[in-house]
Amino acid sequence: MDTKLALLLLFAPFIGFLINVFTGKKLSGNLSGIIGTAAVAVSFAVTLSFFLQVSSTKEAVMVDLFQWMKLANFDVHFAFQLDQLSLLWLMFVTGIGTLIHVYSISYMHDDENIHKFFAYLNLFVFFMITLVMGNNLLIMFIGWEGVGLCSYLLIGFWYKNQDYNDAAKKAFIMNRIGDLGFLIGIFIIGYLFHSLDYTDIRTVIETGSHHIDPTWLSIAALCLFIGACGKSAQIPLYTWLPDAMAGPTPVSALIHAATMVTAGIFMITRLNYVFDLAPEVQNIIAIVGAVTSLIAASIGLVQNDIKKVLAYSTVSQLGLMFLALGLGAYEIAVFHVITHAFFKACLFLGSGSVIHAMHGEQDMRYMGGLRKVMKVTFITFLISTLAISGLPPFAGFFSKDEILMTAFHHNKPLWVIGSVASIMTAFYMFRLLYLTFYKDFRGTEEQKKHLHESPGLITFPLIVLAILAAVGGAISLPGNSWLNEYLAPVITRHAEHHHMGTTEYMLMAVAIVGALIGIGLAYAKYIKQSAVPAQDSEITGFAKVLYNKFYVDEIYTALIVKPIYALGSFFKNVTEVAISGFIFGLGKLANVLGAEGKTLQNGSIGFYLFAFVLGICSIIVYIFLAK
Amino acid sequence: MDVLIILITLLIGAAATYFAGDKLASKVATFFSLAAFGLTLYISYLQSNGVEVGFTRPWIRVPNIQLSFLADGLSLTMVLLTTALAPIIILSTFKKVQNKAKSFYGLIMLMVFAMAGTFLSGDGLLYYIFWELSLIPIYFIALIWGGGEAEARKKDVVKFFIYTFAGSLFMLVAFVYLYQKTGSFLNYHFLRLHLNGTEQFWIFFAFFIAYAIKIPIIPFHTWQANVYQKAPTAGTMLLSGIMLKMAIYSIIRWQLPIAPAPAKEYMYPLIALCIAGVIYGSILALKQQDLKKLLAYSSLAHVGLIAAGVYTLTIDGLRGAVLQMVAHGFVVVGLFYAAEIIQRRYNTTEISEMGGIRVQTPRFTSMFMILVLASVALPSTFNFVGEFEVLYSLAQTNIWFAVLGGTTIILGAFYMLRMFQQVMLGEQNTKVFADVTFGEGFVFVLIIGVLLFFGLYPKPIVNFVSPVLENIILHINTSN
Amino acid sequence: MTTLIAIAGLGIICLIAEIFNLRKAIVPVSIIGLLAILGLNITELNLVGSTYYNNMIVENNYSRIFSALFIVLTTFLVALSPEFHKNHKTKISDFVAIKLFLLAGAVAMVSFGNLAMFFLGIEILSISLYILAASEPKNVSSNEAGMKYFLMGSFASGVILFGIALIYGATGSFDVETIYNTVSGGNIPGWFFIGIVLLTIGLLFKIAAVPFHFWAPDVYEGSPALTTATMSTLAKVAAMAAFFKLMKGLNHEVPGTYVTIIIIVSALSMFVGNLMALKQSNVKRMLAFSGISHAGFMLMVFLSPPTTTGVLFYYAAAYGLAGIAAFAVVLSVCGNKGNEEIYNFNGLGKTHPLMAAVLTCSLLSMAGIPIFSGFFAKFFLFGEVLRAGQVAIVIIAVVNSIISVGYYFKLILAMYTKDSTEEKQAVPFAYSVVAVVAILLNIALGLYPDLVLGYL
Amino acid sequence: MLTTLFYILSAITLATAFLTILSKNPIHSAIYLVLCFFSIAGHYLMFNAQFLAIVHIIVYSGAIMILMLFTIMLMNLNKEDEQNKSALTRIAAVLSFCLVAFVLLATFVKAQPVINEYKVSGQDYQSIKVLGQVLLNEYMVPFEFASVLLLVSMIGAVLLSKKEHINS
Amino acid sequence: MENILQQIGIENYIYLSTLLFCVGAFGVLYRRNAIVMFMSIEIMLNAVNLLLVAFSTYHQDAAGQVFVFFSMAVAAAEVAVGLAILVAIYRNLNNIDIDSLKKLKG
Repeated sequence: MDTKLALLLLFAPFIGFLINVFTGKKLSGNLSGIIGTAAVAVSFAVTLSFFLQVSSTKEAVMVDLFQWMKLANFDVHFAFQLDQLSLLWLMFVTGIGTLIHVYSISYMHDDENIHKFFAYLNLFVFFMITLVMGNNLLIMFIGWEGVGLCSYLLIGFWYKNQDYNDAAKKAFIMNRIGDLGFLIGIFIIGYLFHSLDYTDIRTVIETGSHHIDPTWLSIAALCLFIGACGKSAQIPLYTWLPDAMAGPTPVSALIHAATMVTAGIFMITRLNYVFDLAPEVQNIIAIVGAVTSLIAASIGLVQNDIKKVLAYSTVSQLGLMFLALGLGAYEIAVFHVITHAFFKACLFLGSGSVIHAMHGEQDMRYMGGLRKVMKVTFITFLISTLAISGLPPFAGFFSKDEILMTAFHHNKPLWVIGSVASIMTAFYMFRLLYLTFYKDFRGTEEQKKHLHESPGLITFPLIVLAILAAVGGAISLPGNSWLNEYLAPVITRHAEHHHMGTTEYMLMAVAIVGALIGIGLAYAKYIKQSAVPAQDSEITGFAKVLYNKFYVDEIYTALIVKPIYALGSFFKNVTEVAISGFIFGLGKLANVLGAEGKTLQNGSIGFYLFAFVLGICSIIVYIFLAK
Repeated sequence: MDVLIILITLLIGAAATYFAGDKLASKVATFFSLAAFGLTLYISYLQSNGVEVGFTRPWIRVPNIQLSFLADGLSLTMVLLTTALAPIIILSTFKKVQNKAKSFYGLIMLMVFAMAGTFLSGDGLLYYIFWELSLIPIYFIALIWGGGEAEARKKDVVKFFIYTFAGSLFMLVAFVYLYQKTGSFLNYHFLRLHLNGTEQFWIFFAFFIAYAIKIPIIPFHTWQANVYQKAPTAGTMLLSGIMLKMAIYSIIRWQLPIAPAPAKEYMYPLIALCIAGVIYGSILALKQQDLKKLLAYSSLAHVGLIAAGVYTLTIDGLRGAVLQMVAHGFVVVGLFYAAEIIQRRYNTTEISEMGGIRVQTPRFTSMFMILVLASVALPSTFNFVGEFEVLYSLAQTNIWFAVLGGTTIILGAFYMLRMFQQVMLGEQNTKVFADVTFGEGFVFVLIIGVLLFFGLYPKPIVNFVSPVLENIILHINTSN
Repeated sequence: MTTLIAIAGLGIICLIAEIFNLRKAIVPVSIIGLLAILGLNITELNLVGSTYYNNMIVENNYSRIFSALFIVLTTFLVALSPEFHKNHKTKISDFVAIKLFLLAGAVAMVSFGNLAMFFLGIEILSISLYILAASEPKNVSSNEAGMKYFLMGSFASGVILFGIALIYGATGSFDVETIYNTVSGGNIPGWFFIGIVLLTIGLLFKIAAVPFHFWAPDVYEGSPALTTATMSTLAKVAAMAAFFKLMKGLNHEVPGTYVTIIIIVSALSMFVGNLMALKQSNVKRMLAFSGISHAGFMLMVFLSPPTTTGVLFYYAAAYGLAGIAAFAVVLSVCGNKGNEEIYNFNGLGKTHPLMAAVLTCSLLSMAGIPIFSGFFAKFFLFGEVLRAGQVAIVIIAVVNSIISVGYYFKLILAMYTKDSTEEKQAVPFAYSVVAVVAILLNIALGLYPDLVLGYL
Repeated sequence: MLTTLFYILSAITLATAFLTILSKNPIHSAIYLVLCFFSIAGHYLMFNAQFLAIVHIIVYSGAIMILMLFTIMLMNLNKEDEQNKSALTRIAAVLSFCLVAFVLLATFVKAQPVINEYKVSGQDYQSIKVLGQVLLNEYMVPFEFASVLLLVSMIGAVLLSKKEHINS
Repeated sequence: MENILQQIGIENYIYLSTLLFCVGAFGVLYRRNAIVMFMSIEIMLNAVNLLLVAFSTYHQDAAGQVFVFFSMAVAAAEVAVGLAILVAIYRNLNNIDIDSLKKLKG
């Protein structure tokens, strides 16, 4: 029964995908949307039942289908594992997934390829479920690459625009760089543990049944982390995520905010026992996370594209999660993943609603004053903004605060970085809010005429998500964490529970004050001074560097892409020519010799006889006289 | 019933195709290739149930040459690949008007026959004969039905022929030498031979030249791109889908077991060379403006990886290589077919003249996309299974090999997606592109079906080939 | 012995038939007679070797099987004659008779037991060829070819004769067996080996090995095509067989320097033949150079004489049959064009697919591509030479095989990729029959080498 | 005495041979060649091979040389041509003559066996009778075979010089 | 009866023959007149004949002399054919200079 249900959970979206792919053309847009939504909703329902089951039994559900790959030291099976961690993930993947599907029915209503959109979206959910449900690293890898593929397909959904296609390609390739790291990590794990199953790996580590070389283990952890960097957009592989905003907004919400990008965190949490054995790598993770968080936040300060701001904010938040992971606080990272999923999805969908209203305009410089027309959107957006800014009692406050608290206990500089990033977050989020919803409308008259609140299918998910963003913190209140308890079986070393003492309350206060400072600054600038961000050409100084994202893309192009092309040209024009020139030069040489030899064959009997005699002489000399 | 029947079917098929006349040729060829495929399946089934399906009979007394046909999992797998691809390749030519059709299809069948023979031969000389025999049909196919400027094509095709012929002659010398030692050409007699280091080195070297040219491994690859570009697509499919697998199969079957010592001694340089080919081919693929040439270089990169896997001398490497061979065979045929379909409509293979096709052809796009993804080894496609095992074996040898070889998954994605973008995406092309017909789509569906099925369930093939490969590895490891 | 007598008799019958105005019967009778002789010859295979007339003629499997090959080749050549000489009907009896006598000479060259027989045999062969080369008196090329061949051939005959004289001087006998025994007994004057070397040089000339090859391209080109066919198949093969028999019979203790010379000559022949052939535009001339390179290949048999008898025969048969097939096509294509330039073959694949296929097969056989017997020939050869430990020459041979593909394929390319400039002409029946039968025999040999290898 | 005779005869042989070659007029060459043949016949006589000497004279001087002379006359060649012979040819010819003569002589000198006593069988081995017996018994087959040779050359000569009658 | 070679020595005959042979070869190389070249070849053959006779005496054996007959037959046959070819050439070219026969080359 479990097996069938698990398969239903897994394949429901896939069936939706198939239906939409093969019959989508004939279906009306709404119908394909409904099918797609229903498929995910089924998954959600099944997930819910499993969730309840596992919550009570505390026994993971294991499903083993058949042998997939066979290697010298171990086999890899198609097998699934529904334990606390995966179910938790599935809950919000399918849950938020359903909401976003609902949202999309309306949002994508006018697109001619809506059935494709739902097909891809369903496929994405399918792969995401695979990623989460697998009981070994390779199944995870299927999902891992599969969601990357869907991401590619959805970013490039409007394929007529080659810029979007470029963005899609970039996302895929950058992900693949990470995937290579992941793959290498898998190799080493397989080599070390003779298995890729999570349970086997855990057993080996816990029982110490055979010796594991710590150096190799660290390398494996590092490689896995590189994989996570790619998927979760951490330095140095984060640049694809902002570009990925080329895709339709629901995609950004689902894939590039709530679910796919958290796969890296899922993977590290999944293998927490491995990472625990590699403290150096944990340090690296923490530092990378913190720095990413800061850098992304700083870039986010000056972006004008509403989705770009959210994208950088996502990167920044992911950085915070990695910070938590690096500190060994897996539960906290997961906690932040969940809260982030709520509020960031809400933010994205809200921005989608705005864009919808603005007829595709994404630049905040041409918005403003939407508060009046789009009430629901505004309120939900506000709640989410407050949540992300870390103001109590919204969800973001608890998770972010826990991360910073842990950082404070372990590593003060990281805490400073994280805090600064949080302040920046508060600033730019409110900048976003103010620029979009406050003051007067700055767009064209034409746009103004058409401004409207989005229909119910769009606002409904916003409301649900806003509620979740508001109360989601409840799952892990300081000192009394349901989440920590729930996750206990899958995490071997638990984050120490901070005794809520003076220091802790101090820190909370500092965090709140920091957030308020950020909000205050934004208020001062955009409400009081009514400042509107400058046009692109007028941006100068450090702001320009920030606006241009520290020129990272340009640097990558110059350092990696260009040299590869140059190398390609070199290979094409020099080495290829040289090699073929050499080899076929031999043929030419033969031809030249043949042509030259013709002069020797001059037709004169005298010469022929002369050669004859010389031949006789040389043979006789060689045989008889040369001793 | 033994394996001979497959060969006989194919040979009769070749003759029947030729004599059926221009109109019926393609149908007769399809029929016989399907029959051969069916027979191969049946024989593989028998073999896996322990029925002896090999065939050995004396042929020439002096020198002692046997008509010996092996039928273990490895060779039958390769024959399955061959006979499965044959009807697909033939089907792929259906819509195109061929002049001299009977010769065209006859030659294709002859080539399939020769390649199947190469995979089945258990006698060195027989193997060599089939090996060379397979060269002649493709020579004519490329020469007569090829595209591009006639003089240039002629030049490239002749170069190709001479080049590969040159390589295989060295292999012949090695065989002759081995024969002098054993008095027989039978594979298992060779394996019992105790050769000293120098002998092994030279034999290994002679084999290597032959295989390195055929596979091709850099720097022996210069014939490849031009021939792939200029041969008719069916010919390119035969070349890239099956023929270069002959060389890799031969490494596993002949080179490594006969001369294991140099393989062990020079493992690192060999793998390094193969992997250099991966990177080199990938980077060159980025710079190609011709679709078929791009696919040729991508093929160079992929087979480099396969060869690297073989030279790791691990069971994972060999198994991965075999799986990857089959997978690559299908995917490359599919990709070249896609190129052919575009060529039929746009009459060009220049990438710059394409673009904006997707708007017009949703079905073709999807199928092409899946093939592209398979070629970049997306998990759940067959290619991933092979590539994973190969890279895993490389990682066991040296982690850096895996890292460098693994760049194929990045670079591969890079050039394939770039190609896909330039060919298919963008604003609608001014030229009309009719979506694939049922027949064309059918070919794609077959290929994609195979790729996905074995991508998820490679077990039948794995179980089929593993015992053979394990034996070979055992032989390599136990011989000194 | 009967073979020789019968062949000479057949030649005379031809001449007599002309006298009695039975010209139409000449060719059929000759062919039937030749086939009968062939049958006789084959039935005698595997009989115990015997000698006749004071050891003048020694019959054993070697002589029988080579005679059989010569007869087969001659049959083809005779069959080609009437069509080729259709404008010289009056001379047909002469041509056929000369070919038959030539065959008698060739048979004598492989079944001699005495150097006198050998010498006479080789002279009959040579003189017949001088005549055939010059057999178009009005054609300056033919004159030139005849003259060149005659002058150089006589010169070479002088050298051979000098060698024979020295051998006689050293051993006191012309009888091969006696010589062999005397030499085995040791203590013979140094003249003997000088004689052997001069004899070798003379025969190297006959098989057109470098540096004694210069005549071959010119003569092949200038001679009437059928004569070229005779020279490049029958004459070359016969000279090679005689050479091998002589060396095996006389020279049983080969000094290292002699072997070196053979290796050098062999390598040079291969290189010169193949490289020069690359740039030829005349098919006959190209085949002449190809013949030079094949002489180089065949010379390799001397590196391991005790075991290579069968190999030599196999090689000779493969080469001869492929050559006949190729020339039959050349004749059919260039028969009335007055030249044999490659462009005449343009588009042959379209106009005469059968002829083109035959020529392709024969060229592939010469290039040494399986399943044609040319491949096995090379293969057996390499095997034996490798066994003798001569790796270097095998490598050279391999390199040369590669080069040779270049020019063989030039012709194939012309046939299949270029368009014919002239309209289609019917192929004479005799030509197509000979071409097809020859190439089928070639392939049969390839598929079943035991057919002939078993006798040696 | 015999030695002196040998040297004289040898000198004549070589000298006339040289003159044959160096004479510019073919007629002169032919005459010197006849002289050369006579001197060789003289050598044969010294060996007591009278039959051979006579046959030699008959065949060479009587048949071959006459044939050649006829040809010369027929073609009216009794004049000095060959004006276009280059110096290079001459030098090459002279050099190769010296070379080949030197090489061969050196080889023979090197290969010279030490012979103190020449064999004397005491039997008659070169009278007409003995030669006839040998020729027609032991060498019967080559003797017959030589007839084939002569037949071929006869046919050849006819073939090459006969005029064709197309309609016959 | 004493062997004549006792006085003169076989080696002297060899040297003589060799020299004569070389002179013949020289003639072939030196002259361009075909008839004279034929004569030179005759000289070469005669040198060998002389050698054969000398060896015949050396071995006290008739075979050498018998062989000379064959050699003569060959010489006669060759000359007959050679002259026939020569005549044909003369008819076409009106001269018998070998250097005019250079059409076939390359």
